[in-house]
Amino acid sequence: CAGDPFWLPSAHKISIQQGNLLNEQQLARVIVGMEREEVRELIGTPVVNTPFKGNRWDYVFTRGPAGSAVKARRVSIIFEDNLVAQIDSNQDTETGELPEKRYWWELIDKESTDDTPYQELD
Amino acid sequence: CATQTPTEVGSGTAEELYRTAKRSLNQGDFLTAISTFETLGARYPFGSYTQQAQLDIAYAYLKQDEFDNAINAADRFIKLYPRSENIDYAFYIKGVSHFSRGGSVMERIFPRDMAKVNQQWLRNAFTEFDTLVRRFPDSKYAQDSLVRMAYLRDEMARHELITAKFYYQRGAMVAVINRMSYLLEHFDGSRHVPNALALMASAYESLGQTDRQQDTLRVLAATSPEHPALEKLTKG
Amino acid sequence: QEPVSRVDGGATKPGGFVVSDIVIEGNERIDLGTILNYLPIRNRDRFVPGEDSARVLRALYETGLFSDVVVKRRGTNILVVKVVERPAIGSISINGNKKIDTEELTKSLRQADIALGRVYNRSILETVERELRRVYFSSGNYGSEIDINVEKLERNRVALDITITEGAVARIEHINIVGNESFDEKTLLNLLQSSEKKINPFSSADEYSQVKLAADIETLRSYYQDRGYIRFEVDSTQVSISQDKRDIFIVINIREGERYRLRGIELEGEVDIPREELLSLITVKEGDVFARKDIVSSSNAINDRLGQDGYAFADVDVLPDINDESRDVGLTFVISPGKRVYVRRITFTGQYKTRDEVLRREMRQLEGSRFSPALVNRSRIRLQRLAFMQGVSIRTPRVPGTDDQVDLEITVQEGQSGSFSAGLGYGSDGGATVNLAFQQDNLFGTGESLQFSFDNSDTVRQLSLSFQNPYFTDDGISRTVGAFIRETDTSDQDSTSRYLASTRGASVRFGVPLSEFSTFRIGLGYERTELGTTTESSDEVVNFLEEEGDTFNIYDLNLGFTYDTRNRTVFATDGTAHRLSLEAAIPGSDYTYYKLGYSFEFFQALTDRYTLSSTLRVDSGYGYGDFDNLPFFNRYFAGGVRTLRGYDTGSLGPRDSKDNAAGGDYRTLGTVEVIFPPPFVEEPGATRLSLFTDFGNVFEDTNAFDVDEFRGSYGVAFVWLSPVGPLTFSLSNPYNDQEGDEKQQFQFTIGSIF
Amino acid sequence: CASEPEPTPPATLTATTAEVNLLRLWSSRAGEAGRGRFEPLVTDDQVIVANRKGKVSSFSRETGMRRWTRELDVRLNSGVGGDEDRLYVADIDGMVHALNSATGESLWQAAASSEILVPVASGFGVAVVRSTDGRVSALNPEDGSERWSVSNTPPALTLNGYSRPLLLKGGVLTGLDDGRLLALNMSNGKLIWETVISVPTGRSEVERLVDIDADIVLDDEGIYLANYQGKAARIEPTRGQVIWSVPLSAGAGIGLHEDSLIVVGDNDTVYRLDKQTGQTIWSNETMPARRLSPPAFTPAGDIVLGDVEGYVHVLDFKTGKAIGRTRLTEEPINARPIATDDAVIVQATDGLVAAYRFAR
Repeated sequence: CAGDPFWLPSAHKISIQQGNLLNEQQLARVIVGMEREEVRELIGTPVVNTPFKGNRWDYVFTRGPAGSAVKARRVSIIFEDNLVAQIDSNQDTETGELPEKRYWWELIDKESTDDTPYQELD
Repeated sequence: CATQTPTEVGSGTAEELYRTAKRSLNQGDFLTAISTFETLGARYPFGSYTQQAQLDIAYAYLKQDEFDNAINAADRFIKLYPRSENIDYAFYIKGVSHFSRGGSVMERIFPRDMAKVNQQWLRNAFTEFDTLVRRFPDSKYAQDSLVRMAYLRDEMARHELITAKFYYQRGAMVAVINRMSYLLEHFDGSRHVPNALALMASAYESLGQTDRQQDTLRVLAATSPEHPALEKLTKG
Repeated sequence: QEPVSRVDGGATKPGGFVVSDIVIEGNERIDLGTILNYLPIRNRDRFVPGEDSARVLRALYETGLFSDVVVKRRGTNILVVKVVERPAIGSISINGNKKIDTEELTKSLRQADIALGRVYNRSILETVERELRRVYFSSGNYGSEIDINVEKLERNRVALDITITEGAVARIEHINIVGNESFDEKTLLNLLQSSEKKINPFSSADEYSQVKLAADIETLRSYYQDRGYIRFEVDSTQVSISQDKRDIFIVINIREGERYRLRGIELEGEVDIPREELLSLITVKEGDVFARKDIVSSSNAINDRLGQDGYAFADVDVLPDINDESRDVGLTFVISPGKRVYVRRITFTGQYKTRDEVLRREMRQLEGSRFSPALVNRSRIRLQRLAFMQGVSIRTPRVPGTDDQVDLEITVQEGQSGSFSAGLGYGSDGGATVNLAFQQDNLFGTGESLQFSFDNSDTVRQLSLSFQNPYFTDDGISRTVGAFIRETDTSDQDSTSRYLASTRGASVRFGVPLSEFSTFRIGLGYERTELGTTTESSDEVVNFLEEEGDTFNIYDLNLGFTYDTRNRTVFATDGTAHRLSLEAAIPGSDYTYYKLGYSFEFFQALTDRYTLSSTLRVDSGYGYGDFDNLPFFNRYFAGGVRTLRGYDTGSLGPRDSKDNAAGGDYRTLGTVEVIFPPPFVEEPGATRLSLFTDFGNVFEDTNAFDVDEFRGSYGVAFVWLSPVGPLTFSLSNPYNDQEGDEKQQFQFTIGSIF
Repeated sequence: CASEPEPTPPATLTATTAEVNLLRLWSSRAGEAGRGRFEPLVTDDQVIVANRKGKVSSFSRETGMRRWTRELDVRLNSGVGGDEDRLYVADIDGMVHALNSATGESLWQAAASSEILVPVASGFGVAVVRSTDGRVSALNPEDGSERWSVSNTPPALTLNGYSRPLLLKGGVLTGLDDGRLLALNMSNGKLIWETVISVPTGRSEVERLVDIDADIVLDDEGIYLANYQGKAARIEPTRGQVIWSVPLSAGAGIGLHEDSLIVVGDNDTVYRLDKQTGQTIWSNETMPARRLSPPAFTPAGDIVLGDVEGYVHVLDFKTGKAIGRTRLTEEPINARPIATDDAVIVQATDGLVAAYRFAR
């Protein structure tokens, strides 16, 4: 469906909050050499479930009205054989842009198979 | 649907009752068939005709689009006759009932978009067909069940993709990433994986995690090299 | 040859024998296949008498199908299993039961595994009697007698014939509370669910039940503990029955103890919400009388506050430190926030037609986001407000393997989303009506709604079509497009001024959500009206048409603002709704006027059955340019089932020269009503009764407004949202009507209200 | 809804051979008594009665003239207990009030642990109170202070009402609602012996009712009692052995006269049992559902009973036949008539008290 008609006042956008809310003291207590379980005890499980890199946990936090530029803060904890090896964060620089639309994604809705492959019940 | 009331059937041996019921079943008078089969069950609770009748009840309900009753009848058959040789047919009826639930007479004109309906039905149907194929690999319904399972798996994957797109439009990027890793984890090899990877890459990009984005795009390049989203992959 | 239990036969080598064939004898109903299924022995197995036969016996007895089993060996290696089947229950007949119907009794018997086809044995008799007696005792029939006789039927089946003499229901004759000093017996007795003999035969409050007595004791305990008596104790209760088993006597012995006050309040537990803010949530303070309910509400308030910050699994316990000499209590609120919790996945189930996205877009709680009970509750209300939604329930199971992630499982129950009604109706508004309406609020599950209706009554013939898409844009801007053709002929509408009009129009309207509760509306429309007069038309109408001509093209712009916090759009029980609207015929129209309207609706649940609701509506219209009031065919009217019940449709307000109601430019209307589901109805679902009072009137214009000109009525109304469409019946009695008002006590409409 | 089945109406009375006619000496009003056990207390010259609203009145035994009344505004459910020097009245909030037996002036008050439904048993220098929660306590008659108190937990469902403690030399007998008979030491409340009259059997709470509600009676040879849905029995007083017991379900109560035990069954059948053996000598089944009162005996030994329609019946001791009848009032008589050497005093639930003499 079309974007917002220009002459209408912009509709109220619900505020979107994503990811882990970490407070500074808890974060400060995570130090190199800690076990994975200890980290989970201290600052909880990362909400972002990354499929590939198992040895890195990303704690991402975003807040902002729906569909606008995403202000994301990130803290990543890199593990080597189950111990915390490195902690790096984007030093709270707020990065990220407006989510763009791609032409390929228009197909996502339409891709249902038209022919029903199964035969009707006898 | 058929509104005539089921006609009462007099006494008679198990076999006679079964035959009259079978006749009304074939004539499509499902209500009478069901009520005659049930009288047979009450009068001869443990005969072999009753066993077959229980299965026919399930089939009759299914043809009436009464999916819940069909499933209950099939369940009762599976519980009562665990070792009967046509138990695979019972699982098949359960699977097809879940599969076609929600479908209605409008189905021919407006085919249901299975990725947008109640996903619980798809999961239930998938489990029934899966049980059938695993326990009775050489049943004559196994082949059709496999075809239906592939179709269900594809629709369930597409449901994840559509929901991820819903969250992407609203800027909930973590939700997008989680939905797409769920798809990659559960529906590996489905034809929707490339689009899932592309969407995930855009989500990472919006979150400012370019390293994750590049990792994802590299995986996408490996699986479908011409995907349009690859133009964002910085070479080298 | 070692002794073989129940296995007799020839010499056996110590190792038993290999079974070549199994023969079953004595089975009548149970067929061979089923018995073979249960046997733990197959052909070509080695059968060792002694423990193998014991295994066979146990397997067969466990099925409960056989009263006797004998295992024999025939020849060298044929195993013979001789069985005697237990009879099956062929028929169950229950008679003599009046209070509880047979179907209910059969259901509880089936729960005790007694039903047609089940195996019958002696213990069944006892189970039946115990089960039926339990049902009757739980409803107070202590004097009931149950006797069962068993007859043999052919093919080894039995018939159970159960006769019940229900006897009288034991009613509570007297409740005596012993040991109450601070509160008199009467106030305490009123708190209890069980009460002494009632004259009203329907009430079951005077029927004794242990569950009710236990609940009553808890009520007494909390009544006392809410008024300072922390040491309150119920020593014992005695229940006795009269010899004729008709009267029950209850004695409750209590020890009040002393009245305690609060000593000090402390807060413990490490949480990153400022202490002062939490302390401010505690409503009790030092010196107050100890009141359990205030303490509980304070701890709930803290719990909710923690929930808002995502601590969904926080809990707050209150530790009292009681000092009996000084008779005071120190309280410590111990807060354990538990982990901050996040939502991983949200799934919908239970829907038959609605698409997943139509439900998901109403959610305020998102995936991958902090769990907020407030947002989840707001989402439930938004889902509930969907016209086609009947019930919504939300579960939050933990995600296995984590202690700070949950999923949201939302089960929805769709209601009657569409109706295709074709009917002959009689509405007191327009006399006999033919109504053909097709309405679908959830078109193919997309949440869009389509209304098409053709109405033909003796005053109005109308064909209208409208289509609404609530989510024209992702963020919920709605668009409604509609068109209609209407022929009006008020000639035999006895109370309003006479004219003929045929109008054609179309409109488009947008609704823009400005915040969670407020929406801005803007719409454009075009109407073309052709007018005519009849012999009855009043002079005002006749010379109006001479001056202005008889066709009017009107382009109208309408703007609106609504602030709506009701928890449901239909049968709301909580919340308010304000609506401000402006409808203006913009310059270039043949008749330039504008109408301002304000309406206020208020709902408040008095109890879980009764809801108080009041509405206030003020409409005022003005002409502009070279007109100074509203066109006669577009004025406000009052009276009739939609505006002011008890008066004939549109019959109030200023009169025209033919002494018919001409309508006016200014109208104020109000209603106050108490809405409740009809009594004696199990699932009121889509029906409501209401006691109402309507008041208001229509005036020539604002300065003709005069409160003592108000008309009022009171009465009872019944609303039923039937599959055919909403039916409203109202019986009302006007109270300050003047002569000349046409009263209409009984009014109703069949078909949709729009 | 289903209409309640009506209670079975009292049996109509058959004509009797009026061998005995009852002459009413006097009758007077004591105020509405209601359902409770309002037995009159008869001393050598006074008849003392109480009513529901706490009004205690004393009438002269000969003339029925009112001597004094005292208004205690408490709710009573039982009659006056007492002996020569003190009267006791117990209310349903568990307060025991002691009054001076000559003037009715109140002496002291003491609180029991729960509602009291039977008169206080006094004698041998102690006042024994039995309350609904199964507790038996002994009070000092001087000031009401508690000497000892024993608690028993009644079963989940009991028959309304319970038996009145019976005092005998050195011991207190009390019948419990679970079918046990206790003998307690008078001075310290210790258990002397305990006998199980009948064990609760059956599946439902109603079938398991075995309350000992009827008053216990004794003579120098033994103790006699009968319980509901249980037995009539004779018990040896020193060690509580059951000498004989016959299956029988007791209704209002029992009485002892010469060599026999008169028992009113729960179906209003009157039995005469031989007190040595328990054999049934005769039984009178002519008055079912008339809710007969516990029996008393005329000077001549005939049996006197009240009933639900306010009739006073006289049965012949030898044959059990009804030999006399008169009607005192329309309201039920459920309290035991009290026999004196020359008359019998009856109190009805509407508070009417009357004295009768019997002329053969």
